[in-house]
Amino acid sequence: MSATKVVLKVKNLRKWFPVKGVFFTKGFVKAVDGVSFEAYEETTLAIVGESGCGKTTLARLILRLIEPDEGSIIYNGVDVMKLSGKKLMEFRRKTGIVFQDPYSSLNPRMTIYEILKEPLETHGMLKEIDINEYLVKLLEKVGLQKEHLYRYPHEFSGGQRQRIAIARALALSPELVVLDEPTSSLDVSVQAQMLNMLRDIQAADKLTYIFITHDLGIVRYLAHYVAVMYLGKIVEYGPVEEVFEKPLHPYTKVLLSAVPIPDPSIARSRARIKVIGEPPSPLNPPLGCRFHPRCPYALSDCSRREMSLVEVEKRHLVSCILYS
Amino acid sequence: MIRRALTFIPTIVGVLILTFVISHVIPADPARLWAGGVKARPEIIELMREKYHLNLPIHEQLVLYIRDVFTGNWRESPMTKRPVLVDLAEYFPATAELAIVAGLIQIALGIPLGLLAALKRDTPVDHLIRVLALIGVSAPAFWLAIALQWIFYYSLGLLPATSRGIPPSQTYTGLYIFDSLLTGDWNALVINLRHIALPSLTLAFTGLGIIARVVRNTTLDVLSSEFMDFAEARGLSGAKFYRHVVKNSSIPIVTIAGLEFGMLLSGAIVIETVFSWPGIGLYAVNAINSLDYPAIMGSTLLISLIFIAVNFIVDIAYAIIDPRVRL
Amino acid sequence: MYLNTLLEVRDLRVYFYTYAGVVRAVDGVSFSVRKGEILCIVGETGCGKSVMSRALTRMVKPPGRIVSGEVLFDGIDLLKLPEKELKKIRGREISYVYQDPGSVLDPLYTAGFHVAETVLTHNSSMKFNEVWGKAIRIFREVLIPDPEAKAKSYPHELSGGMKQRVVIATAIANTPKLIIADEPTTALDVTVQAQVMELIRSLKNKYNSSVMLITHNLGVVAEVCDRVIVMYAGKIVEVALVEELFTNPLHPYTQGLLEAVPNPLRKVERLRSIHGSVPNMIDLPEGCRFNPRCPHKLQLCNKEPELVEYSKDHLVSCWLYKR
Amino acid sequence: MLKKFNRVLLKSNALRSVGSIIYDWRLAFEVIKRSPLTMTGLIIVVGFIVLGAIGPYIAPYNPIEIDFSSIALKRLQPPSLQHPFGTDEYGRDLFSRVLAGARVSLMVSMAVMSIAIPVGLVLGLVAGYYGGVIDEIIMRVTDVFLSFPGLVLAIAFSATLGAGLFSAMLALSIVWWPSYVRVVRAQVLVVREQLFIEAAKAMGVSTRRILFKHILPNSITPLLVLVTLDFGSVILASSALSFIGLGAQPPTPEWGRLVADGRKWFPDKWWYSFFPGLAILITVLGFNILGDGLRDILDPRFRRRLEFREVK
Repeated sequence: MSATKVVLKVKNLRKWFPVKGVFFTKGFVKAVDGVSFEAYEETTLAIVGESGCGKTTLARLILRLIEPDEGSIIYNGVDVMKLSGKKLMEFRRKTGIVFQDPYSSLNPRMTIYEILKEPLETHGMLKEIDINEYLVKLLEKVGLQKEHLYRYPHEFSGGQRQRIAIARALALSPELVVLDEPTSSLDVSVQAQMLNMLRDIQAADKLTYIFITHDLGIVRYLAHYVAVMYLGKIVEYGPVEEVFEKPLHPYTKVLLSAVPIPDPSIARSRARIKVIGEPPSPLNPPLGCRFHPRCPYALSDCSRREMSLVEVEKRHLVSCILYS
Repeated sequence: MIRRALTFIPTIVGVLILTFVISHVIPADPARLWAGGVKARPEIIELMREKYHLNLPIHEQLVLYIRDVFTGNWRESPMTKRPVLVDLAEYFPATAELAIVAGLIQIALGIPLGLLAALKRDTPVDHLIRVLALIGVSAPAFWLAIALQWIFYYSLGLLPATSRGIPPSQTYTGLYIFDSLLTGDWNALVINLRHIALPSLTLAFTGLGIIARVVRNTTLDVLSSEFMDFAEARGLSGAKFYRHVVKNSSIPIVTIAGLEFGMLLSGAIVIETVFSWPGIGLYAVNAINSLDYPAIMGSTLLISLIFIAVNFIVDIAYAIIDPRVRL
Repeated sequence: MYLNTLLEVRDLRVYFYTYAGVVRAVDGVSFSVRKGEILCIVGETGCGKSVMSRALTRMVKPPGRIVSGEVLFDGIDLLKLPEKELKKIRGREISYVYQDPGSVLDPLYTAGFHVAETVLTHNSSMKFNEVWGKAIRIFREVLIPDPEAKAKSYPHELSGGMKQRVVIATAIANTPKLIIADEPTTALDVTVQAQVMELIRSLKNKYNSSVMLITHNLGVVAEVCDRVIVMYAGKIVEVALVEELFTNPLHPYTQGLLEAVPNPLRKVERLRSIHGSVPNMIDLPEGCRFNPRCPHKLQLCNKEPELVEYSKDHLVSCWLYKR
Repeated sequence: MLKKFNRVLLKSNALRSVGSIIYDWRLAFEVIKRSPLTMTGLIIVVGFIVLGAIGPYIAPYNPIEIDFSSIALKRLQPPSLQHPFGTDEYGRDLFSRVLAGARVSLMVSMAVMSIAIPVGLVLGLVAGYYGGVIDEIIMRVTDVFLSFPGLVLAIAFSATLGAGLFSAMLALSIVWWPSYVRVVRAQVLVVREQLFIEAAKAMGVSTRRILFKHILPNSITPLLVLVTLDFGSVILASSALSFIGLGAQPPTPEWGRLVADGRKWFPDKWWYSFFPGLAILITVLGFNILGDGLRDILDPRFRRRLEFREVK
């Protein structure tokens, strides 16, 4: 990994959603609860975890689509939380996002032309470019053609819609793109096309990706760094090869051993770490280490002490009592 | 459940404020209106001001109004020269009886028709029920009332066209049919049933279609749901299978029933005038024609309080059926 | 028919008649399920695998119609059986597990009621409290903690994994000969997915049932299956034992599929993807349905290939292997 | 039949394609054409609007003026070729009066809608999009209005405002807006959660543009059904007001009023009440049939079938 420049630095980010009762707030969903990490230039950081672990909330926090309760987001040395007006627009121009569901991420009342034109219009870039030529190039980049410009989203298949969403995210030539499960609603064969395309675009445009997913296979294929989330916290962070070859946190180990492997010779011979129960609700997460009720290696102290991320090896951090 | 009831308090307060606003703020000078309009003598207007506290600032009037509503002082009706609440107590049972009978007819006919339409989906039976339903909601009730009078009274002479029948030898609730049953006064029962037949049928017909449509659509939705698919996959049949359909479709039906009751109350106002049915509707319409504002507002308030109460009951019923809803 | 064959499907066709045209969702599918095996049906969305599984007990609703075929179960053709007899087979001899446990349980009835009801339907002589006791025993069997309390819970009070265990409990309630599991773990998290798959496998062994597992996840196929059927656009393109399929895939579609899945335990330089997308089911390509996307397309491919035996237990439908 | 197809089509995932509205109006019209019932509704509605526009001009007799010279001769005549709906007690041609009545009804419902829709749209948009305290206040007030059966509240308002067409319009408008707030808000809540809104935010699109370019166009489709049905309901309600003596006053040829006037001569002169009432029934039925048909077309299950087209 040659690139070492930190593009994005997230420190102690917290977002709790209040749950309303009839009269009072009943409690909080601790969606993101003290998350810190770094993303490096021209690399892909994967954020991986099961449903309800807060990864999607995190994606929105990074781009300031929702306001955090606490913490800071430093983008290229600038605190995003302090931005407003023109500076915030500048940040918006340099970032893009692609969502999971290609069916609801495109306004059904707008043609592809209008959808792709909107970001350019918003940032007053129409004067600088020949819009038609620009959009055709943009479409070609994501594997679509000119004649698709004047159609409506419902005329496209899921995979094609996702290409349009990617084109929209790339329209302003951003530096950082957040990809929130962009392939999880697609079929395997289409997913592979999409992953390859994303990788090629990253190389060509020198992009930094933050890739939210629950699919460990995709992480291994596409990412350079990975952050493993469990119930609103990052339990392990590090270079992908290292984390997958030598997982440190029990949860990472459990996850890797539970994931089905598309190869019968490996699938049936490997040792399995059994885990009990299901991820508890983020509404009332367990005290101490949040994984301890399910952890096969739990110690008595785990329910009392909440661990923070500790650097065990270079850029490989883990939050577990076993490594403190 | 108590908490649920408490959430209705702001609504009731709002309803009181709204009726207050209608009766006190909108007419240029209510005192003059109540004193007899343009030609009223100044001293009477003054007297009216005094009597209805119109000389006080508006917020104090509101407080007094709300206090009065709760203490049972619903003002006096210039038309009948009696307290409005006394009048309403006299007229209300007739309306309640009419609405209840109409509601029962709607349920007794609407649910089977809806089920029939659902089971015979896209057949002529279904289309016929759909068209009947549409005619029901589209027909002006007062016109329908006149048409029924024409057919059953003037042409066929089968049923009486106006008034309410007779009270049985002993009245307990003021609902004549119910009281006749209680006292075993069969003669009165027959007379009362004959009298209520036309108004209640007219009233029922207007909402019948809506009930049938809701039943049809919810039944179809439940039938196409995944859990019914799974019920089939488990081999369920007959009563075991339809138990799921019935219970699940009852949820939207209960919800619509509350709204439907409001429509029955509205409809009653218009229909009572055609059938000279001595209920709140007739009372209110007479009040309108003699510009009797306390009576108009009293009737409005009573009807809306009943409507709120019915919706509260619907909420409870809903929670009983559906375990996902907490009271 | 093999001696150990439980179910044999011959030339099954299920078409949907729509305004847009006829959707040939399942178009001439023949295969058999053997006793005690886990048979996987794998394919992408819309390949007809779900429709096919429901057609086995005639659970296809209009505008879908079973056009032709035979489904021989214990020598009886289910497609010709009167509805009344068929109802006795559904849920008793052949039971289903559906994909989304959140929507297959009736929200207004308790978890235990679903199981009890399924038992009672097929054993009308039993009393309700007997059945309830049995339901709790089955709950224990599918490893639901605190079964007495959970049986009295409503579906919305249970987690996704718990709900799927309840669904599995209804499926095994009458010790069926065949369990058809349609994407049983797709809606679940990875860690829970592994638990549920493990449960299905152990139950199958215990009751010596057969399992027909429908999935799009090749990982799941590799983990649990004995034999695999690959479907594409309403047709079977390949049938093989699981090791054979992964080591020696014959059909270009199977080959493409296997190389398109990223493996979390092995770094690959570049995924191979199949270009294009799944065809429109109303307007299918002529001949082999895969031919517009196939890297090895031949002249012959405009004619429809048959599913033929390539080696023992390995069938393929492709002109490349024409003898 | 269409619905049935759809339901199952949905189950086969290949055909899955989710949108939230009809985008292609030609397609919608194609569907209306396939359903004879909906087409009938459309024809009645269009006919009613045309009559409302030109009714008074094509009426064979003056609908309002009384010809005092021939009252005795012409009054209360049964339907004939000359007077298809008969005449009233002043000798006026009832056919002409009913024709002219179309304009009154059209005016009332247009007036009510032109107040209720904008108010409902604005408040619903604001309440749904911003949420929080603003939403709470708007919805509480809306709830209060909805705690009265609609017609009852309209009668109360109308009675205090004094009888007359204008006060009836005002009263009905006051009663009608809350349901629009509800519907718009509910739809905005759905649309607000759609990812394309979030995508727009991420690009820095202004709130105003999000509201008017993204949320509004996607929120008004369900309103279309409601407006169609409500056009009929307003006609029904205003005729009821007129019938009980509020609303339109003589000599305005309002249908409900005509029925009430005719009642004085009932049952002998049956035509007097019959034809105006029939006019109400047919008009309202037209709107209801059309609205019902539109609802079917906009039904998600139905919609998806329409959308099934793949781009090659």
